[in-house]
Amino acid sequence: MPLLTYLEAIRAGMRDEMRRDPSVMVFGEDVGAKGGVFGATEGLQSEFGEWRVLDSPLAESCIVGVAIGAALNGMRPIAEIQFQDYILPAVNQIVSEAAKIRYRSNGEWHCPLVVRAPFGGGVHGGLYHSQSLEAMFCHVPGLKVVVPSTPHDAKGLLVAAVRDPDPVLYFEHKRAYRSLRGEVPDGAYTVPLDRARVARAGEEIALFTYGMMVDTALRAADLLEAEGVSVEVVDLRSLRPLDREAIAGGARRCGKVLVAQEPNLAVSVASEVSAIVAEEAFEYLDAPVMRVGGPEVPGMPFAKPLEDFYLVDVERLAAKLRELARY
Amino acid sequence: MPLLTYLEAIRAGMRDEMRRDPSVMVFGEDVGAKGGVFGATEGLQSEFGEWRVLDSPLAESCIVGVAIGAALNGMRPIAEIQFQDYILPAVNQIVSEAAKIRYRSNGEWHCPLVVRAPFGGGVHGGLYHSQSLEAMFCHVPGLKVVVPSTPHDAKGLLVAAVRDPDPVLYFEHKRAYRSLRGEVPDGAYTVPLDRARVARAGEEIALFTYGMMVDTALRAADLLEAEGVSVEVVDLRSLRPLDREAIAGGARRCGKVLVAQEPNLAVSVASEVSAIVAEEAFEYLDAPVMRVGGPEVPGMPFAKPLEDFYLVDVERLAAKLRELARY
Amino acid sequence: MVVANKDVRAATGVDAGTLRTIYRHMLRSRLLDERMWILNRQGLAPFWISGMGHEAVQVAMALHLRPGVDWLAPYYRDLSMTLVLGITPREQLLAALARADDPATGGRQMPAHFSSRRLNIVSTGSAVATQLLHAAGVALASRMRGEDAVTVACVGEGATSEGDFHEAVNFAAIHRLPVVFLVENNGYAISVPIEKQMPTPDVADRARGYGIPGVVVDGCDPVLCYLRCGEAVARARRGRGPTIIEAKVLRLTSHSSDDDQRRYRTTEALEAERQRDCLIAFGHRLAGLGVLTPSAAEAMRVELLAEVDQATREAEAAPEPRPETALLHVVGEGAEAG
Amino acid sequence: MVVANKDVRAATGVDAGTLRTIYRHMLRSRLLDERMWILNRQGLAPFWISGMGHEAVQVAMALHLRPGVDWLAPYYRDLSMTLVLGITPREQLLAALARADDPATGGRQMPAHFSSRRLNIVSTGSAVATQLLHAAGVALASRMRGEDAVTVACVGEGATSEGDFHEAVNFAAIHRLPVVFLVENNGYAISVPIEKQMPTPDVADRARGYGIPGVVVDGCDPVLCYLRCGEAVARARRGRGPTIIEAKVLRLTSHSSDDDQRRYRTTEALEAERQRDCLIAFGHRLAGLGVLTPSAAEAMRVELLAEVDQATREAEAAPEPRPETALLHVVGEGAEAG
Ligand SMILES: Cc1ncc(C[n+]2csc(CCOP(=O)(O)OP(=O)(O)O)c2C)c(N)n1
Ligand SMILES: Cc1ncc(C[n+]2csc(CCOP(=O)(O)OP(=O)(O)O)c2C)c(N)n1
Ligand SMILES: [Mg+2]
Ligand SMILES: [Mg+2]
Repeated sequence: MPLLTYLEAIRAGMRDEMRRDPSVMVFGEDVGAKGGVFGATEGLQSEFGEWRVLDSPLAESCIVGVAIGAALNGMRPIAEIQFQDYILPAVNQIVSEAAKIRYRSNGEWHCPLVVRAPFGGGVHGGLYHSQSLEAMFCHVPGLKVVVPSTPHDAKGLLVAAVRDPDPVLYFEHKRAYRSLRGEVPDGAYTVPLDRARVARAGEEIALFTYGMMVDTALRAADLLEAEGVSVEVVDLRSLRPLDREAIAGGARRCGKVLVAQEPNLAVSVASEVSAIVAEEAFEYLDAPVMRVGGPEVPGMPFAKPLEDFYLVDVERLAAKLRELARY
Repeated sequence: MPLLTYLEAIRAGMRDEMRRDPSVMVFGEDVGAKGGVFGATEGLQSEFGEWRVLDSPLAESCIVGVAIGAALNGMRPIAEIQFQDYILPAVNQIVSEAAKIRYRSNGEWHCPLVVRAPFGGGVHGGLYHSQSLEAMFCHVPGLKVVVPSTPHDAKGLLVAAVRDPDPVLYFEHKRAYRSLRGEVPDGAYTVPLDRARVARAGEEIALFTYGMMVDTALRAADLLEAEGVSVEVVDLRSLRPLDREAIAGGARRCGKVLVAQEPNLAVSVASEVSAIVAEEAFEYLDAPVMRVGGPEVPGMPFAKPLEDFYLVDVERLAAKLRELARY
Repeated sequence: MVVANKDVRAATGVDAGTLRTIYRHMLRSRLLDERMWILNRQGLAPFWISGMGHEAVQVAMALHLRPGVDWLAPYYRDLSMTLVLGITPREQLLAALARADDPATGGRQMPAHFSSRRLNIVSTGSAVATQLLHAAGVALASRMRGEDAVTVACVGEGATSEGDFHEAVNFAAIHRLPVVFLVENNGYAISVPIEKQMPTPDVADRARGYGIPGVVVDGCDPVLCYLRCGEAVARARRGRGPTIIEAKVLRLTSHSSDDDQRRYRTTEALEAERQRDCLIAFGHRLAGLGVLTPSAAEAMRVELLAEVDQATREAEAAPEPRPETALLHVVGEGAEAG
Repeated sequence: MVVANKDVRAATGVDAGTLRTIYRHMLRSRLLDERMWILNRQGLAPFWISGMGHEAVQVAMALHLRPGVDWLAPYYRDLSMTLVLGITPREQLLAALARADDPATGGRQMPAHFSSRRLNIVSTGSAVATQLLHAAGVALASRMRGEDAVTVACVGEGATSEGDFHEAVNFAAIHRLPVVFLVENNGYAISVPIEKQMPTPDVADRARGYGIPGVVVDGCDPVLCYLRCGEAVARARRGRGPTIIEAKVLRLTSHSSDDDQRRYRTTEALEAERQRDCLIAFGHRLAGLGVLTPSAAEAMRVELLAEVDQATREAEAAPEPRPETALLHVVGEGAEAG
């Protein structure tokens, strides 16, 4: 099996689906000649032409709104938002329109649309190139939200998203693009859009997380193992819907739960995981469900000392695990 | 003390602040001659003139963006969004701009802005005139989010919001406008923007909620009292920041917790309350934290049987309380 | 009095049969619209939002479209347009009464949220102006597949203040997509008059900034509407790109059944609008042209009213949605079964 | 060679002193901009986004504003404009190096996110086009208080595709607010050329749709820019409402330090732009007019470079923000103390 970076795996997923299905198209800012600001769509325009890999105007509501229209008329658009931060002008099209079209038409219409967007920080991107805004969308019925944390899942979730009959928000951690490399099968395969993944088995603490924090979590679990504490790392992967069974199962088995994420905690994915654990595993808990995430500040600052302060690193995560282990 | 409706209390708060401070202005669709589609701004234009009570174009990003600019130049705008559903085109201005101006300028600029919007259902408004979208904003640092559930708080929170130096989202339940009436002091007073309120004292179950669900909760608590179960009803009132101490206190005292809200539960205010209880009151809990809210569907449908099915009514709430009491 | 068709065509540019067809569609829509108000006032339909005063341009536009081949992204005033395309009065009434069999939304949306997959009428929500971008996307797909379908998107003048209007026109113009943007300018957005909505009287002026034609037409003149709409549709079909057509129409009713326009418009202004009612004026004109005698018009009314009556009875008798069906159709497949 | 000022004025419409001032500001900006690139290439500044090729119109516009009285809602290319208004090279460098004393953002934002309360330069984020609405709101407040302040809002041609552009121009035009919208059209939005961004070559064409003047000016001609900007500012100040000024400028660098424009632009096109560099051309022109001799220009360069050198040293020596200060300034008062 070829070794691909996370970025290459995303690109391979798009390319394979575009070869398979002529209704799949890519639409977004700079996706054409430039191949996207991160290179995700590199080479696609020369293979599939200017229409199927179409540079949009600089207007995100346009990107998503036009993609919705195309989806209603037989296409399967992959809309690229250049940075997840810039998805906000498209929130009305996503939440009022894409998410509700099937429901409001009593099932007559549906909207097969993928919105890809790079999120996350630690890349010296400052307030507006580092955000993790997925929580806002994870509340919204009618949407699916996925975040791959390995090259394998990056391709498999992308293919599944393209084939899904409904809108899927596919968020890619920009720090993963070139830093993660792994085995990616040739050809088409899908990863289900509603299943978590045990990234590392363990027994004493179940650590639920997603995105680049999975990588941090695995390192922290290594540290803890050396100290004699067995940590299970669950990559949530699908943030809406969350995999209730995997969450309940991990919590029940381990009895102690830590939820970790990059952005601030209030009304977030971590909140929901904690609430699910409370509902599903109360009798099994040996300690309070703990959460760790970014501080409650409006964004990740640019200056390195500030950015470092914002991010949950291996040490902070390990410290929290130790606190839980000691409980 | 005069008895006012919730709507009258909101209007009184705006009028008093406009009389006190010439920099306070109202800006939104139909706020002028019509006095707003619900009548909240009735009479204000004739008292304060066309500039200070200004009909905006039909454009929500314009409403909030212009209000931000005016706030930066010495005004204290109250922006009205006609229905909370229609705040979505303004999300970029709210989240990328208003919420971040103080932080990104290292405290040099700040943005004293109130965004008022009617939310909630049970008014036969269908998918787009019934939503409760507050969760999306409760995640966002830099914002404050409040929801009054009595005429008294409606005025006091509004005055506090207008005087606050930072952006405050002030969400009004449209079913409360004419159905709630209560004592409202003349003259200026403020209700703090970060404190919950015990709406009814109780001992066995702490029920946390907000908006019109407070009313439902009080009725359900009456039912339970008749059955010998003592329920404390806490009106969260301030949804960002949540009042951690009040939540921890109620949970510790009662040992059983129910969180109720009108919209669906995933990644919502109820999730965060549950997570806070887990963090602050684990040792005190006698039962799992339970949540009750709307179903995971994209909106509240129009047809009465469907709308009724969506809404959590007194009976459903009471049933959940009984389940918790029995635990 | 029988007049030769060629004389009618010479006088109006349109043949007599088409004129009668236009009148008939306008009348049918008006009668159904009036019925909706009655049902609302009777407490049977909790909400209505009317197309009265907008009929002429809607009928004129719709007659140039091929139902199920061309596309429509409508807004809530497009009762006439959707009737012409093939949504039946019975279906419209099922929606107004929020019945289970409402084919547009299954009673999930407020009335006048038109939708028909069969007729290529795109599902609409309530947030204004979003449909303009959908129309551009629909047209993009037609264009990519080399089809000759035309997409019409409708919007009120107030909603053109939304950013989506600009983004849609810009995108459609860049790629010369086969879209016609129909602005139904009735001078008001709820209570906000056009002077507070935009700096110039004509939305169509904006077209020049996008290098496309912008056409203003008297929306009370069905003949002119028919001609101008035909040109715009033909232009789009020929691959020449989008047009903005702005019809100056009347809002003969309050914004909706929840509004009372006497609060913000003078009695005189309202009376003056009523005098210009496009349906009445067109009736007189057709009588004068000898195309439709008053008695033929009356017979038409009786026949159409019978259709509306029958549809009303059927809709009233139809069942409401079952409560638990509120859980259906959130996402496809698996979830649908659940 | 000394030329009479009145001859210069006759030839250019502007007096010699102003011409020299413009040149000096352009040169100062260019030297600082070049320094930023050097710091970036040295690995000292992780990011830079340049104003090279945009200097002429920015300087021309800024010279018509009263710092601290008039207002500016800039965008990231407005290095020259903010320098003229009074942000010092040292302050710009503190921002580029993300130092604690960066007065715009305290090192919190990427470089070129200008802000100064003292100078009425509104804090900007990175999401494009939002500042246009802020400018309209700032101007609304000035207008409501009856002040004669003018607000200038700047934007790239790509960002005019955003809905906020339309909403801002519409609102400002409705109320004839004292705003000047300056579109700095360099033909590209990152890699997307204007043909894929909009259907016509001139953003200024859109002005007519809002009933306001739209002026296209050669952004390589500082003299024309100075005259046209002056007219627009004066018009706004007289209460006659907004203007769109579109300057055709050059993007002499890649979009930013993260981009490489050779991937999407030909060598010939890039070379042709370089030949039209507004700074070099203006230097030749002033020499030809006898307003600034090459040796005087060289002396100016030496002096300004010394300023930039000194500022660089100071900025490099300045401390970085302390980590825990990341928690400050989320909301006012209480929280600030915490
Ligand atoms: C995004 C959004 N904002 C506000 C509303 C509330 N609203 C419904 S119709 C309307 C006025 C529309 O006016 P116009 O576009 O002129 O159409 P008309 O009703 O006059 O035909 C408003 C403000 C809405 N539906 N959507
Ligand atoms: C809302 C938003 N979407 C996307 C971006 C990413 N982005 C930054 S600059 C830019 C291109 C801007 O082009 P233009 O407006 O022409 O200005 P120029 O850089 O050419 O001066 C893009 C797409 C952004 N900053 N904000
Ligand atoms: Mg209108
Ligand atoms: Mg540009």
